[in-house]
This record gives sequence, C-alpha cells and structure tokens, in this order.
Amino acid sequence: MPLLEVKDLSVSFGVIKAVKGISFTINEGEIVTLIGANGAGKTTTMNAITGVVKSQSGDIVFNGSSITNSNPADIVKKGISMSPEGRQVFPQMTVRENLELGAYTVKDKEVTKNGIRNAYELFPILKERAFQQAGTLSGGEQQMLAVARALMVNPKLLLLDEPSLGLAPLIVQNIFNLILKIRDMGTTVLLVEQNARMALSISDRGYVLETGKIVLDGTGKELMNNPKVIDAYLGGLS
Amino acid sequence: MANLNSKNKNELFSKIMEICARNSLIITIISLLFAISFPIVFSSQYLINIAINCLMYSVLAISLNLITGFMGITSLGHAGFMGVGAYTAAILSTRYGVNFIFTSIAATIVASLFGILLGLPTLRIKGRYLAIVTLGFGEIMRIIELNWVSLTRGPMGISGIPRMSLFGVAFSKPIHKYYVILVLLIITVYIVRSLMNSRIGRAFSSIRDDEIAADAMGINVFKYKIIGFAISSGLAGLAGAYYAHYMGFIDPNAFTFDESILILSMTIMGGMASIPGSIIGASFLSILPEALRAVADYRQIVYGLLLAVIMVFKPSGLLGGYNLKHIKQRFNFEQSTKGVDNHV
Amino acid sequence: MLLQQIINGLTIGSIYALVTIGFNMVYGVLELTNFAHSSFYMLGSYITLFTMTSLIGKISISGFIISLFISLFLTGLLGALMDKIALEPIRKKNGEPITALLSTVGIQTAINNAVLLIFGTVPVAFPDVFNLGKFTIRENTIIQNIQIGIFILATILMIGLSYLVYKTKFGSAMRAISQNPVTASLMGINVNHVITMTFFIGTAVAAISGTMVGLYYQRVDTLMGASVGLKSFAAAVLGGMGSLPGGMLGGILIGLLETLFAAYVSSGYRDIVAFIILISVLIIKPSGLFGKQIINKV
Amino acid sequence: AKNDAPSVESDDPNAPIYFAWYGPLTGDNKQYGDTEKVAVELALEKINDENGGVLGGRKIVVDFFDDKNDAKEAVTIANKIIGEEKYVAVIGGFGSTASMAAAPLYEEAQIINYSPTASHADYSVIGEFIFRNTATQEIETTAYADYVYDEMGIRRVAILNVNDDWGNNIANIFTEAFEAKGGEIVNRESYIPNQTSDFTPMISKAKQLNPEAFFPVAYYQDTANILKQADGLDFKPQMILSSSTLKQELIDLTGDLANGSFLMNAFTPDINTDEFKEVMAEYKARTGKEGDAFVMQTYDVVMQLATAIEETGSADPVKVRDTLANMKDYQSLAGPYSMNEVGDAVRQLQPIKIIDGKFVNISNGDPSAN
Amino acid sequence: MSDTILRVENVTQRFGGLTAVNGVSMEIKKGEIVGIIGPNGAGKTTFFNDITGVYTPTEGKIYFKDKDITGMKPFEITKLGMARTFQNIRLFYRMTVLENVMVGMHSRTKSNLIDSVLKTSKYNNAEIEAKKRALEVLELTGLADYRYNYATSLPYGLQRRLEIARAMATNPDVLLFDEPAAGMNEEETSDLMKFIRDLKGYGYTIILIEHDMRLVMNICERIYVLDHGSLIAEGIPSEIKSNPRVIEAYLGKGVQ
Ligand SMILES: Nc1ncnc2c1ncn2[C@@H]1O[C@H](COP(=O)(O)OP(=O)(O)OP(=O)(O)O)[C@@H](O)[C@H]1O
Ligand SMILES: Nc1ncnc2c1ncn2[C@@H]1O[C@H](COP(=O)(O)OP(=O)(O)OP(=O)(O)O)[C@@H](O)[C@H]1O
Ligand SMILES: [Mg+2]
Ligand SMILES: [Mg+2]
Repeated sequence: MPLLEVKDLSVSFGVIKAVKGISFTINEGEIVTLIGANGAGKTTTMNAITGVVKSQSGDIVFNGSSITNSNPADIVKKGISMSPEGRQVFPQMTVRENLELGAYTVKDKEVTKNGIRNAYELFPILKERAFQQAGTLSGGEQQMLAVARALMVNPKLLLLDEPSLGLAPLIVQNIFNLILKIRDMGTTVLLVEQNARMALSISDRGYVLETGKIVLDGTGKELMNNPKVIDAYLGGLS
Repeated sequence: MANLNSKNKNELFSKIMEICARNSLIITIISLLFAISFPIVFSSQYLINIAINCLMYSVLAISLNLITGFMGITSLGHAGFMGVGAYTAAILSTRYGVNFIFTSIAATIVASLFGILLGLPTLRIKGRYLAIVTLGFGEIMRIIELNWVSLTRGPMGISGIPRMSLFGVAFSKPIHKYYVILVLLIITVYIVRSLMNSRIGRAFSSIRDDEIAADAMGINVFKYKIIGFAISSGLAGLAGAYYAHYMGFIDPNAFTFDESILILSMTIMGGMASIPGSIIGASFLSILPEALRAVADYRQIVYGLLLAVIMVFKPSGLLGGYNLKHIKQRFNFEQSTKGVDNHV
Repeated sequence: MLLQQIINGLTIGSIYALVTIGFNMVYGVLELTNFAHSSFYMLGSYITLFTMTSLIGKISISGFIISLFISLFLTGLLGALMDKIALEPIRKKNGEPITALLSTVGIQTAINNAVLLIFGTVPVAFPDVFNLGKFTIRENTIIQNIQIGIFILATILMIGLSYLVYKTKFGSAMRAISQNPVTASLMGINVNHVITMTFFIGTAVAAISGTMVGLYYQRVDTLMGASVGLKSFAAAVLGGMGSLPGGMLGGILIGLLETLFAAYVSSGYRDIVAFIILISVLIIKPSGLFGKQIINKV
Repeated sequence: AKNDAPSVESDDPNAPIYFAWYGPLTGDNKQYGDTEKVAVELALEKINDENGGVLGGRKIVVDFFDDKNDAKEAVTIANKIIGEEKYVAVIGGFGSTASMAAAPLYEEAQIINYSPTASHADYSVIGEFIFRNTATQEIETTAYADYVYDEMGIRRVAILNVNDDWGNNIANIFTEAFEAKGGEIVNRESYIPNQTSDFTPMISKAKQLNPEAFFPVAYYQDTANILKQADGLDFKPQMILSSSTLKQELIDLTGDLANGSFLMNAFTPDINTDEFKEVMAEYKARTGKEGDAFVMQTYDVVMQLATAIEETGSADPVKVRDTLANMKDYQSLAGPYSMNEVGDAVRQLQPIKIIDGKFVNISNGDPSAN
Repeated sequence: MSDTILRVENVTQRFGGLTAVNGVSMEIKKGEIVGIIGPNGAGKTTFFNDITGVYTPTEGKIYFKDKDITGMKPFEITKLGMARTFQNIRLFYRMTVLENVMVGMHSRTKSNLIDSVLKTSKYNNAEIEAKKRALEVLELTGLADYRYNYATSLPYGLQRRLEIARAMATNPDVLLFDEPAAGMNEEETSDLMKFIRDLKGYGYTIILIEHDMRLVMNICERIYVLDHGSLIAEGIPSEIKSNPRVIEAYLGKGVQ
C-alpha cells in the first residue's frame, strides 16, 4: 500500500483550473519529485494534500485513510509536514519560537528540545539568530528556518516546496544531502524543485506537471535522461 | 453539499456582476433616470425623506471609501469631518447670512483643511494605530463643539439654520432638498471615479496594497495619503454642510462615534473600494431601520443581528471583491483574443 | 487634594486597565477590533447581579462568588458563540478583516438592545456584598478598600493573561495565528478552536471586569460599557497593541492624567485627554509605549 | 391612499381623531419612552372609555413612532406623520436634538407639537404650534435659587452639571440668580453625558472648597453615582438635586445616601387630586413602579389636547392651536396651570426633601427639621 | 567621471548590535551588468535597501549620477532613475498586472488632480501614453496575455517577472534585481538571462543579487562578493570562481 495516493485530484480558483485530475502515488521511504514550469500546479497540489486549498474532486489517501479536504491541523497531526512556498515564517516571533511551533503537535518537551538542537546543528546561522525576530532574517535564513521547522516533528511524509529557493550554493548542497539523510531515517519526501537536475538526481521517482496535468513520470534517472525533460526543464544542456 | 450550494450561488453572483460590468453604461443611465424621477413618482414626503438620507449617507460612505477602501486607511472618526463641515455651514449661515452655495464650498474647504491638519503629523502612523487616531479626532472634535460655547453654542446647538436657496429661490420642499443632495452625490461619484481612473487613483491603490513597493515605484506615499485624506474629509464636510441646512438644527450629538461607525458600516457593507457598493450600503442601512419598524421593540436587535448575518453571508461586503472595471476589461480582452483565435 | 486626586485617577485608571486587558488580548493577539467587548462587559455584570439576586437569591459573599463564576462562564460562552456564528464563517470565506469588525458592531447593537429588553432600562443597584469600607490617610485623603481591590485584580488578570499569551503553548498558537493563520494550521494548530477559546477567555475576563466595576459603583446599567469602551480602546493602543502590561499601564496613565486634568485644568475637556496623550505618543512612537515595532523586512 | 384616510377636518361624527407620539422606544433612552407610552394609554382610556370620547363621541387614537432619540429618525418620522395628513397633534419628542430638529417641520405643516419633556431653551419659540409641558428652566431654576438662598439660608454652592443644553442652562440660570441675590458659586464643573461614570475629580475639587451645598445638575442615573461617590469621599454638604431626579429609581439606587437632599418639582407624591391618585395607582399597577413627573406631564399633555379639542368644538389643528395657546387655569393632575405667551405650561413648583427614602413636600415645613 | 553612474563609499548598516553591511564601497559604470553574491545573511539585500533609500545607512555615502542620495526617500531615488525588485515579492495584489505596471509609470506621467477630474487632454494623453507603454513593457516581459489578471493569481515565477516589468516601467537607468531567478527552472532562467542581456542592449545598467551561479557567471561582467557584511572579493567571473576565499565562504567545492 502506498503511503500517499492522490486520485484524480482537481483544484480550481474561480474559473482558473490549476490542477486537472492528476493521480500519483508515493511509497513509504521514497523521495518523489514534482517538476514543472511556473504555474504548472505544483504548489497547488502540495497545498491540496495539506488541506490548505480545497479540492473540487478526487481523493487523497494517506496511510490508508482519506484526508481529502480535511482540516490542515488534522492532516498535520496524522504525520504530514510541509515547508511551504514563500517561507511563511511567523515574522514577529523569534527564530526559536518558530521552531517550537514546528513541534506544536507533540506534547513531549524532549522532542522539541532535540528538534531545536538538530536544527541548530544543520543550520548554525539559526543558532546565531535564535532570539531575532524571524521577519528580520535574510531571505535565505528564513528559508532555512522554514525547512528546519518542518523537520521538528519527524513526519511520516515531508512536503518541501522549493526548499533550495534563495539559498547559497553551499547550503543547497546541504539541503539535498539532508533530504537523503532524513529519507534514510525513515521519512518519505515529496519534493517540488526548480533545481530539477539536483532534485531528480536524488529522487527515486518523479512526475512532470504541465498546466495542471501529469504528462510524464518515471524514475529520477529516466526523467533526467528524457530529451523532453532536458529540453524543457534542464536548460537544454545535460 | 452546503459548500457546493454556496459555490453555485457565488457563481451566479459573479455572472450577474459580469453582466452588470458589461452593461455598466446602461445601468448607470437607468439608475440616474430612476433617481431623477423618484420624487416625482413617489410624492410621499416620508419616502423622499428616506431617499434623502440614502443619498446623503451615500456621499459620506463614498468619501470614507476613498480612504478606507481605496487607500486602506480605516477611519473611525469620519463623523468628525462631517461635523466640521456642518458647523462651518451653520455658523456662516446663521451669523453672516451666507448662502448655501458658499457655505457648502467653505465647509468643504475647512473640513479638508482639518483633514490635512490631522494628517500631517499622524499619517505616518500605520494601520490599527492610525484607526484609533481618527477615532480620537472624532471625539476631540465633538468635545470641542460641546465646550467652545462662544463659537458653537455648545450643547445648545445651532438652530434656525436657513434653508438652502439658490439665486433667491428657497428650496423648502423635500423634493427640492432631494435634488440638491442628488446633485452633490453625482458630483461626489464623478470626482471619486475620475480620481480612481487616474494615476492618482492608482497611487492610492498601490499604497493600500504595499506602501513600501509604492514608495519604490516613485510614489510619495505621504503626499498621496494627505491628498486622499483631504479629499475624503472635504467631501464629508460637504455632506455635513448639506446636513446642517437640511436639518436646520445641529448639535454635537449628531456627530458622535456611533455616527462614524454607522458611516463605516455602510462602507464595509457595500464593499471596500466599490462606489456602487457604497451607495447600496448607505441606502440599505438608511432604509433598514425604517423597514424594521414592524418589529417594534426588537428593531435594534434585529438590525444588529442582520449586520452580522449579512457579513457572514457576504464577507467582502455586498459588492466587495468585484471591480466592475476589471471584469469588463477581462471580458473584452477574452472576447478579442477569442476573435483572434477564430481568425487564425 | 493632589493626593486624593491621584487616588481618584488611579482608581478610574485601574478600571480602564481592567476592561482593556481582555479586549487587548483579542485585539492585540488576533488583530481584531471587537466592538462587542464592552457589551460583554456590561452583560457579564448583569448576569452576575441577576444570578445572585434572582437565581441564587443569596446576597452574600459566597453567593456573589458563585454568581461571578456562573457569569464568567456564561459570558465567555456567549463570546465563543459570537465567534462561532458571526466571525468564523467570515474567516472561512476569507473575508476582509474589516468585515469582521462590522460583524462585531452588529453583535454589539444586538446585545445592548437585548439587555435593554431583558433586564430593563433602569440602572439596577448592585449590593455591596463585601462592604470593605474605607480609610483615611492624611487628614482629608480617603481610600476605599475596593479601590485597592480593583487595582490588585487588574494586576492579577494582567499577569495571568500575560503568562497565558507569552509563556504557554496556547499563547504561542494564538500569536502564530495572528501572524499567519494558514501556516499556523500547517503547524497542527486548530486555528478556529484556538480563536474561539481566545474569545471565550477574553469575554470571560470582560465579565469579571464588568462585575467588579458594578460592585465598585454598586450598580449596573446599560451605558456602563459605553463609558469605558473608547477609553480602554485608547488605553490598549497607548500601551502598544497586544502588550498586556502596556495596556494596563496605558489605562492607568489615561485615568491618572485625565483626572488631574479635570481637577486642575478643565472638567469639560476631560475626555479629550486620553486621545491627546494617545495621539502625541503615537506621533513620537508609532507603535505605542510597549508595542513592538512591526518590522517590515524588505 | 390619502383620500381613504380619515381626514383632519372630517365631518364624520364618528371618525376617530388621530394623535401621533414620537420618542425613544428602543436605544439608550427607551425607559423614558416606555414610561410616556403607558401614560398616554392611561390618558386615552380616560378620554375614550370614561369620558366617551370628544366632540360627541369621537375617539382619540394615538400612533406611536420610535425615533431612538435620534435626530435623523425624528425628522424622518415627522415627514411620515405630516405626509399622512391625518394627525391633529404630535406628542413628543424626548431629547433636545430630536425635538429641535423635528419641531420646525410640524410648525411648517401646522400640526400641533406638544412635548411633555423638551426643555431646550429655544424649543417653544420655534413657532406657534410648538408647546411644552415641562416647567421652563428659567422659572424653575429661579425658584431654586430663591428657595436655597432665602429659605435654606445657604450662601456658598458648588455646581456640577451635565454638559447638555438642559444641564448647562440650569447651571447658568442658577449661577446668575443665586449670585444676584448675593450668594457665591464657589466652583462649577461639567461632565459629558452618557460617557461619564467617574465624578471623583470634580467632587474632590468641590469638597476642597468646602461649600455649604452641592448642586449636581444631573439626571437621576448620574445623580445616584454622584451621591455615592461624594459619600465615598466623605463629602457631605446639603445636596441640591435637579427636578428631574424625582424618581423612585433614585432612591432604589442610592438607598440612605439620598436622604436629606433637596429638590423642587411641580410633581409631588402628595398631590391630592383624585385623578392624580387614580392615575398614579394605575401606573403603579401596570408597571410596578411609582409614577413620576414624566407620567404626570405626558398624561396632562394628552388630556389637555383633548380638552382643547372639546373646547374648540373642532379637530382643526389651527383652531385647536389657538385654544391651546390661550388656555388659562387648565385643571391638570396637579391642579391648575396656564399657558404662557410662547407656549409653555407654567406649573407651580414645590420644595421637596428626601426623608427616609421618600420625597416629601416641605412647603408646609420640614418634618425632618426639629 | 561621468561613466560612473553609482558610487558607494564605505556604507555601513547596523541593526542594534548586528552589523549587516560593513564599510562597503563600490563603483558601477553606466551600462554594466554587475553581480553581488555572498552567503545567506551576508548583507546583500540590506545593501540594496541602503542604496534605494529603504534604509538610511548608519555610515557612508552614496552617489547616484554624481548626486549625493544618502538619506533620500525611496520615491525620490526612483524618480532619479533607479528601480528595484524585491526578494520577497511585493506586488500590488488587488490590482491587475497592467495596473501594477502602470503604477510604475507614475512619475513619468504628470497629470494632476484637476486634470483627472476635468478630464483635460493632458489627462487623456497621459492615460493613453501610460497604457501604451505599460503594454510594451508587458510584451517585452512576456506577460501581455495576463494583463487583466490579478497580480496574486500569477504563479510565483511570473510574479517575479512582473516585479521586473514594474521596475522597468519607472523608466530607470539603473535596475536592481534581488534574486530574479529564484523560483525559475533552468529553462526559464535561460530565458531570463537572455532578457537581462537584452536590457543591457537597451542601455540599462543592471546590478543583481543571485544565488544561481550559472546566471551570475554567464551574464555578469563584474562581481562583488559580500560575507558577513564586508566585501571579500571583487572581479570578473573567472577570478571570482577561482578565488579561494569565495569558494570557502560561499561556492563550496561542488561548483567548479
Ligand atoms: N490564489 C490563487 N488565485 C487564483 N489563481 C491561482 C491562485 N493560486 C494559484 N493560481 C493559479 O493556479 C495555477 C497553478 O499555480 P501554482 O502556484 O500551483 O503553480 P506552481 O507550479 O507552483 O508554479 P511556480 O513554479 O511558479 O511556483 C496558476 O495558473 C496560478 O495562476
Ligand atoms: N531589520 C533588521 N533587523 C535586524 N537584523 C536584520 C534586519 N534586516 C536584516 N537583518 C540581518 O542582517 C543580515 C543581512 O541580511 P540580508 O537580508 O541583507 O542578507 P542577504 O545577503 O540578502 O541574504 P540572502 O541571500 O539570504 O537573502 C541578516 O543576518 C539579517 O538577519
Ligand atoms: Mg509553486
Ligand atoms: Mg537577500
């Protein structure tokens, strides 16, 4: 049984149909990437999984039970966490408070403590900025905070919407290493990345979205070598 | 299921809006004809009087919408500016015998000066903090009106404010007063509309959406806020002048915080940044208390609950979220590109 | 007389502070101007009184305390109900925040007039169950013990709510929601539940404030909310929105200064003092005395 | 529709005669509107049921209109009332802002507007059709000053007045009259209505100056607060209360604290006419509350209008107006009064003291003074 | 002298105890494409904010077209011919794409209050002109088809493009782009690169912050590297690529 199964999902905003009946699966322990041009519907798909936007039709099954159009808070409690597009840190709260909120669903104080320790280890700059208001962080610092916050709870399924956005090359490498590491620790990952080359290279499988529809799928390797993908998403060069 | 239902309703509403947008000229003309013929068709003084209230509050709601809806500055003291205008007109006409034409111009100017005076030191304050500054302004004005007896006659109010007259002809009948306020409303709508269709209007909207970005686009945010404030308070002053001549008696009780909230309610209910919305909101809330006379004792309770209920069903106001101009533009554009597709 | 006037000022200031606290929590934390707050304050006072005199029929300290608890619970429940019925649907439909304000205006009108109908329009005497008495310091300066009580109560509520907002998980959920509700839900926070609870607490505190003030003036009337509503609004902003200690200080400052102004300058212009201080402070410090500067990182 | 409605000058001997009443039936001043409404109904029962109507059997009907004590609503209602073209007289309004805004419309439409309570100094001079039944401030307040100075022997008074037209005017007139007699107003402060609950700064200030009497020119709700707060500050001079505080509610709110206070009013509970006793008993039976000046004045307004119609022999408002304006020694609940040249009912005031929680007429000596 | 369009002297920006920009100087010549790179939190965006007047530098001077602009307001600086995009997108979200660009046109058109109310020919011409030019800019940036859509309804990548279009509408000489390629895939980035080169062809001077090294190394003529607020290197791409300090602080070994 796949960990997440998306069946025939459609989402629209008024007259705009952002996602038009897509289906895909993610198995436990996989890294799966969604790639696609601007506006293809990647973010919308992620948001539909976490319940942030409501779907018009289709079904989303997580761990055997349907989470279609559930309340985001309930979905998160089932073990899904997301680092959303555009960072979305809590600007007036400190870095530390932001991280603590990442572990809101767990009662155990130890988990929070460990999570924060890990976050500081992964991104030392966050430790330096621990008591600074998150809104004053630089763009990249906020991005790190958003990713670290999503990792606070050891989710079953981690959704990362462009986690490398605005990060320095050094840190981008760290992020991809990190994704591999947490997968190895048992977390399943759904990744949306503009840096498709890197993303596909660490992914087990990938799906290509075009104007709200899945047009291609395959293993990371297959997609990376697919001429269409190379042409449209990898800058034409391989 | 309920969800789906309300969505259908919304779509229906959007459709209606689209039709309205496409035929905006016709609708404008029809409304205008209706407004002009209203007092002739319905000769009842009572109805005309209610209509006068609708029109007067439309002027107030539109003027408030200019800063609240179009610029994003919530004002909780709009009645303060109305009061300044009303007192200016009342004092000029009772003490110096000035005619309505000139008292209304003077009221507009004085009220906008007050707007500028309030704005200069305070418009750098943001958001909810600024809202309470406007509330404070309204209260301060009222308390000054109450205490500065030599100028305003304090709590005695000013009575015997002469009727409006033009070239020696007194406008004594309700129907005359009706046409005066109709003209004022048309002027208001025209001014605000013209502004919003110009670079000044775009500057206003950009300030509402993102001050920092507006600044970076070369817009002197502070200057435009002052301009907006001046025009808005000036129009409120104009309505105040009309109020004074229309009622014949004013005192500080007419310009309370509750009055400010009433005007704000009309603006919100009609929909932010919508001129037709403001007219509908103002008319609705002017007629509602009369329509509710039937429920007697429960009138105010029902009134309050209705406000909440309408907001719950239409959380962006009756016409909020529908910019007719945008709808029309998009429609025309879609039509034109469709046309191109067909040709190719 | 100065000392007496200072005591007068501190008393009315504590009353402003008392009303501001619950308001400020909802206002500062959820960024919603709840115009109905002062109505709940009045309603809470009425409920305590009527529970004590009519339902329990026991005019005593114990009767009072039981009634107070019933009242704060009932009022809180009504506050929560208001959120569920009149505000939550607006949030769900992504209405503009300002429409929520209008909804609270409607609720305010409805409550005020319902109270008029149910409890009548005539002010009702509130029995002085504690009968705390007063004492004289210096030849002519009098302090009533209940004035001290109000001050202490305001302080306790302020500290209690500050603890809730700044030191508990629930509090950080509240603050997270005010800054970014969607992301808050992604943290697993049940947004609507937390907001409803916030209203429950805020209005329950309003009931406590109303009851205390009723006890102090030994009466309740339908205008009691109106007389403190705007001032406590001003106090909340003066102190800095969302800063509960700031709100308390703002209330006391306003009470003190307006009293001294009324005593030594002009009683007629007394009610502009609050707003003059407020505007002056905001011009110098646009986020109030203790408000956090809202950073706008570009 | 207009033609179907019974016209003002209807010749039909059985057609009812219409009055309109307007005032607050909702909102903050609802209590006063409610009181007046009951008083109107009592008067109607008397006129229609007991007396069998006017002009040989025509009934009087009163329609009630709620204006929330709001000026704009009062004007709207006035237009409605005028537009119906069937009302002979209008009873109301309550507050000054509303009454002052509506009265010119009635004047213009030549409908009698007789207010039981409007006390604004400029009210009855608005026009010929505008009348009122409350003691004029001038007469009333001068009587206060005389009594306080002459009978009570008080020389130094501090005033705290509500800052509305009524409170301000009374304070002004009292100051003038009292100083003219040689008294001294040691301090005068004011407060804004409906938003003031704390009077301690003004009371402390007055206390400091140690006057013989303290005169809060306030309605009963605020007066109750002022008495309490004065007591809290140990300020215990002779209290002079405004005429409007003669209400059972004041005693209910203040308990013992009101005892010893002085006030004057045309209404005293010991008025001895049968009709007065009857009306007050009936009022109490219906509402559970003691009647007061508001009941008396409203009742008198309705009765006097009916009497005027009867005397005129017609329900033509213009003719009735003339009768009304010239009425002398009208037998009201409290005895006879006359209308003065501007249209005010001139009532005789009685000195009253609160003794053991009762309003006691002390014109024949003060029983509490031994 | 006159081919230097922007001169920054010793600019320092402190926030409380934190020094975000530390004594940075640079000189930009007319028509150049200059890159600013550096680790996250190095102070790049803050530096942009100093130049464009959003912040006033704690120390130092900035000269634009030989004029001291230190401490000027953003709108004044924009009027002088400098425009920027924002790292965290800041569009006018209740306005259409076209209107967003027309706002950028603000200081290029001059009709005033009276003109707009009386609909003078000055007003009409200004409106027509503004709309025409806005459409040109939208064509250029490939957003013309979205002109009547609300800015928020655009996907992230196109919102970035709209930011650029809006900045161009102010008729600037110097354009500052803060991470213009963020959120774009490689194909889209290639388009962007071409677009920026075209801009240079039109005579614009461009300063950009980017973490996408392919873009930076391909189109920038000179590069400044910031770290912890200080300038640690300056030079042409090939020099920067091989600068050990830059590799250590920023690029990492992964990039050749
Ligand atoms: N709130 C919204 N209102 C209207 N349309 C929207 C909204 N959000 C997204 N859309 C539309 O839905 C479609 C898909 O957008 P989405 O953000 O999912 O794309 P994406 O693949 O994540 O793009 P990007 O790579 O730029 O982030 C786009 O056409 C966009 O315009
Ligand atoms: N208003 C502020 N208050 C306090 N610190 C701030 C403020 N603005 C920026 N900073 C700090 O200054 C440093 C520089 O931030 P800046 O945004 O300039 O970095 P950047 O180089 O643009 O980084 P990135 O590449 O991640 O966008 C950061 O560490 C940030 O936390
Ligand atoms: Mg996206
Ligand atoms: Mg940056």
